[in-house]
Amino acid sequence: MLKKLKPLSLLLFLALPLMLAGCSTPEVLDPKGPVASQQSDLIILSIIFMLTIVAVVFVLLTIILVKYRERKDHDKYSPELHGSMLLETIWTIIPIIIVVILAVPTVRTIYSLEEAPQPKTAEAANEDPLVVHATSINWKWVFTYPDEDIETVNYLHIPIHRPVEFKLTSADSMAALWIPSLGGQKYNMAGMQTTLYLQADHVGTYDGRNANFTGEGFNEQRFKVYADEEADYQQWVEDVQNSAPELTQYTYDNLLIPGVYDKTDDGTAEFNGTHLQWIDHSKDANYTLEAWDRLGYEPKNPHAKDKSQNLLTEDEIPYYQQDNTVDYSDENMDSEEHASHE
Amino acid sequence: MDLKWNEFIITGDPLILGAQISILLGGIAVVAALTYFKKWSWLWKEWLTSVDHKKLGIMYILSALLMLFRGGIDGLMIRTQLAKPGMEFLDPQHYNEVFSTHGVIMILFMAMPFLIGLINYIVPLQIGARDVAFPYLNNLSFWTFFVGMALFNISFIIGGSPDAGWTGYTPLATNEFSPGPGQNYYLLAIQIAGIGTLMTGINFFVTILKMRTKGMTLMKMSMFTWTSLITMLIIIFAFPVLTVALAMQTFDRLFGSVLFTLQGDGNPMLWVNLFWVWGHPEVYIVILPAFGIFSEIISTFARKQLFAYKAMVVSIVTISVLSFLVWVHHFFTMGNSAEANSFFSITTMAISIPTGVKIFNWLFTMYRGRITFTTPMLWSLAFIPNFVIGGVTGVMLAMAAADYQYHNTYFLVSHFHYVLISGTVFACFAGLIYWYPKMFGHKLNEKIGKWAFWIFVIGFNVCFFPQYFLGLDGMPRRISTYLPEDGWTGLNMISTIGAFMMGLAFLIFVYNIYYSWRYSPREKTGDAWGLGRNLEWATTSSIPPHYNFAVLPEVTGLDPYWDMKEKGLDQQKNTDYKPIHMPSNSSTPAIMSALMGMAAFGLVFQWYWVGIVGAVGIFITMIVRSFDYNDGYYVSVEEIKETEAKANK
Amino acid sequence: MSQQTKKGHFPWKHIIGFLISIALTLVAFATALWTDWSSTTIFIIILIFAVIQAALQLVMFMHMTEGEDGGLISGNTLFGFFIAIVIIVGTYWLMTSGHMHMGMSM
Amino acid sequence: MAHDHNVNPNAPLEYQSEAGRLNITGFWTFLGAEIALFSTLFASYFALQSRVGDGPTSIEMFEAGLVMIMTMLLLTSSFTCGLAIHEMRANNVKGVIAWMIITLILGAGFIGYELYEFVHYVHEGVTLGTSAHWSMFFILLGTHGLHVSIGIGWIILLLIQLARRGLTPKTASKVFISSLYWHFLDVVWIFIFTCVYLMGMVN
Repeated sequence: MLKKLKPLSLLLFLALPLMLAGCSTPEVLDPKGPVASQQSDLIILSIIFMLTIVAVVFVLLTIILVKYRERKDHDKYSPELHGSMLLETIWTIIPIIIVVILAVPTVRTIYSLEEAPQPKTAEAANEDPLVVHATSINWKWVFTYPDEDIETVNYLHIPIHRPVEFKLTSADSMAALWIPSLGGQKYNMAGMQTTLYLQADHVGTYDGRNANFTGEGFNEQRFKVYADEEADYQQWVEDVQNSAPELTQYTYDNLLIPGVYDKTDDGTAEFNGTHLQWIDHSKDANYTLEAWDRLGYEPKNPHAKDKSQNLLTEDEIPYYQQDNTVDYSDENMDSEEHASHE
Repeated sequence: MDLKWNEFIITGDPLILGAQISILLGGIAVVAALTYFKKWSWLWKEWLTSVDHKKLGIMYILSALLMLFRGGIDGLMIRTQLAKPGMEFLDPQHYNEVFSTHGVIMILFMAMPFLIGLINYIVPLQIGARDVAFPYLNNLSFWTFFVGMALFNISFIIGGSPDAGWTGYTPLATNEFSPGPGQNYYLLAIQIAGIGTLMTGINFFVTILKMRTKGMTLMKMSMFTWTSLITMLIIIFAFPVLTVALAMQTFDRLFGSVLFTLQGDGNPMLWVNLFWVWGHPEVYIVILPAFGIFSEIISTFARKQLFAYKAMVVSIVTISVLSFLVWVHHFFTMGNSAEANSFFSITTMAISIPTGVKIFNWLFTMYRGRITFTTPMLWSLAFIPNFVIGGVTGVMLAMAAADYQYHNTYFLVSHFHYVLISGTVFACFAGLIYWYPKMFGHKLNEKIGKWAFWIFVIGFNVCFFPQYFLGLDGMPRRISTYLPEDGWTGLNMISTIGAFMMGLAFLIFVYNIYYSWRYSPREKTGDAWGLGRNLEWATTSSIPPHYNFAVLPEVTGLDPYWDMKEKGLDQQKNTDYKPIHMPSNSSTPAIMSALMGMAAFGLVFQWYWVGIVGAVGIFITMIVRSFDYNDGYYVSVEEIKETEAKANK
Repeated sequence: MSQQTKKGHFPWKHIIGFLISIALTLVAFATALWTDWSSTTIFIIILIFAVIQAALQLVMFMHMTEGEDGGLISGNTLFGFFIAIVIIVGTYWLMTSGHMHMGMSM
Repeated sequence: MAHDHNVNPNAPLEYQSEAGRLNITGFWTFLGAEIALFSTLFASYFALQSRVGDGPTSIEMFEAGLVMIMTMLLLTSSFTCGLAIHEMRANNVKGVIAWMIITLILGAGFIGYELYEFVHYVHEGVTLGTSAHWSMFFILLGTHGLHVSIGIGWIILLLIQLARRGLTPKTASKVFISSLYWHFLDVVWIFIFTCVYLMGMVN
């Protein structure tokens, strides 16, 4: 029996490097920016400690199983041995020490992730983070550049070496914005806003996705992140400002209807103007359901035989003929905004 | 909900159609067999209305095995769908339903009843009691669990299964984003089963504290009894949280409240919070009894007393308190304040300290022992390295800043399968094999058992080890398919192969049950392994009589039965019999639970009148019960003599 | 029926408990509605009154500490209060701190 | 399960039989679970307290007089329930029944006022769906009210049994347990009174 047990533990040990060799470096351990680096450093530190613990237990287990298996002469058998203050203390103290060693950098990193990454050069220090509102909608991503007054669907461009301050929210289900190469995720929640700082230090195209389950189209709720040199980024912004169509409230409200974005071939789009002129989902969670009502969308039982929807066109809805702009800079937006809906 | 009649039964999916046909045929076969062999009355009188903790334990375990099969099929369907990029085996909606039911079933309708079944059977024996404190309640607990389970399981053929994940996060689970009856099934089925679990918690908590035989102080209880006691304590304080949370979501979905909704300024995150206030202690509810089982088996087959018994007790008590203080690690990424994340990071890591102590104590239990590699021992030994892998990745996940990269990924999926399978599932197998002769009077075949063991353990590692790397490579959990350029194909294929190995091992295990029933030699004594240490082995016959002990044993130290054997005391020589008082069977729990199931089924489809009729029925059965002054009956000395004489043959 | 009866024993304990309860209720009421202290001060004071009153009920009316299981029952109830504090304080802390509340309309 | 050899004739009636003692300890354990249950409701109430949406706030709705009456009714019922147990220990069945009936009347009065309060709110336009705050208010208060109503029904059943069978270890332990339940609901009410009403009326 023992002969079979040893290969098992060996197998586990061998599996690790084999796996690592078998595929390229996993995305999370191949950071492309300071946030992801901090996290990857922490992960590697913990892996070292954890592998040590695993090794100790595996070796001990193997030795004990070999030495104290049932034999003809059980001269090593001492049933009276059942406790040792010294050993107890050792294996209580050592884990405490390990936990402390891991807790210190963890807490430090938790706090540091709450702030934009430190700039590396003096000139970069003068730059504010680029603010991007990332709104999750079943099942697409809308990225809003408030200062540039543009909006994109399912992709975004960011300049390298400049922190990006993502303002995360959701129009409906809870999602999580995750760009593994640039750093960990945070939740997008309707009626709330979370902040996530990320930064790219290398030009490249990175995969971003929703990591939190949101239903049927969850799988396709992904996007590309294009990290450009500053000049290229500015060029892209200008191109969008010059060529993209104006975002209308009707167009935006249609985005709120659950579905994968398929109006264009590659599933992406860009607009002039932002939806923030009508709605900030972090301040009014109900907006999506009101938009459904306006457009005539009704949620249907997934097992219904007839799942068709009768959506109204823009001309059929008087609401869109009026100006529904909301000024969110006003603290008393609540009353105003509700008035505008009625 | 305007459900059309043609949407009531799910049609149009070949997989579901196949399940419907096999359930129908299986049902007909069972009914026919019971009728043919005239077993209906036997089934009702001897089993379904029984208050005997041993019979209830077996019924729990049978249900759990059935659910292991169902949940396992779900798991294999998930793995089949993910084997290659772009698979079209399941559409996304179906996939979502399958992983949601897989989670709920495995945790709530497999792991919990399996462990509760073992606890039911073994704990009263280990404390030298004749039954639990509240036998009637015990039967009711079983039936509420069973009805909840049945209700949950019919969802996939009637109306549609829940599809918002086993966590049922709002707002996804609200009416607007999960229309249809699926989520209602989730809420009501778990609610009913949860009430049963709470009753079990109270019942065994009182049983262990109050029904111990003479001389068995708290510090002389077996480790399995200790872990059961602490588990029950956790159940008592954790399950009410689930009850409330489920009720709140039910109100949102059925009665128009706006607690977790987008409307009315609701806070969907409160559900997430409440779910995990229960959910984290729940993890310890399914892991602590497993620790107990491993402790029993390792100490038995190493022929040594558990190393550092006191430290083991202290560590489980510590775990029970800490288990209520760590729930936030399930949502570090919710944008909590840095203070909150730091606090819960540290408490979570702190749990690894008592757990580590336990691991080393198990290792040193075997130090200077005489280890025999029986199948239950193999499962217990395999637990140690695998659980350590699961445990250390748990510490990694506890580091909130790093968790932003692991959260919602296959790294997490792998972690919790490592902990729950190598902890709970291995323990269920180990415990079942170990105590099998106590339950059925014969052992399971060792050779077939070892085949099942090796295939399962290797398959388990092949299935889940690659998933750590998939997670680090950015594969989120719960996606129904992926693209070839994601680069996850190879590892996913390996993982799927492993899953099927586990499936095969399960079939071998079940075959072993049949094979051993036919061919294994019947046990003649109460101490089937010859190495028993605790009182469950001290019964005269292999399967204890319904009163367990003709004369209640007296205990002087740890491992009392080992002690008795060492000192040459023969428990069974004591023939100073007195009439034994036993509780009567009762049919009200089954009826009451059936009414609960009916009421809940009505509510699932929002047929409120069915709900009201069911509720009235429940109250009537409660009133009937209140006026029932049946005090049980006495087993006469003659009957005891007769039974004991038969056992000693 | 051979238990020791305490026939005619006047229920002092209950009456005292009842009077204290009434007094605490009234004082809490007055503190909340008729003082102009800061709301935090008021909350703390009336919460202390509530805890005292609850303890009074448990011990004087419910005889928590009597019987052979008095210790067990008291321990269990105290653990219950510990869990209650964890759930309430923890939930409130999480739901009102951090980024969570930034977008919350008040 | 009853071990009848384990009878202690010196203890109060409800503690005399093994079954009685087990039931009482079991019920206390259940009350531990109830503490967790109500604390979850309170936690949710606090978390949702400020989420009033378009609806009114607590301070606009609560009426101090009504709350005071309800509190006094329940406090007094807890006291009379205690007196019933006091009579039970003096082995006076009639006393038990009399005090319990008074308790039930006071409890029914409490429920009556609570229903009045709810109906009144609904008339004012505040319902379960008004806002998260009010949903939670109705669920918290409703859960407590449901408990009290169940308690009333339960105690009525016990009084019938008491009238039929007199005081035995079994009926005594049942009545004692129902009294624990009743007092416990009063304890919960103290916190509802303090945390929902009083705190809601400050500011």
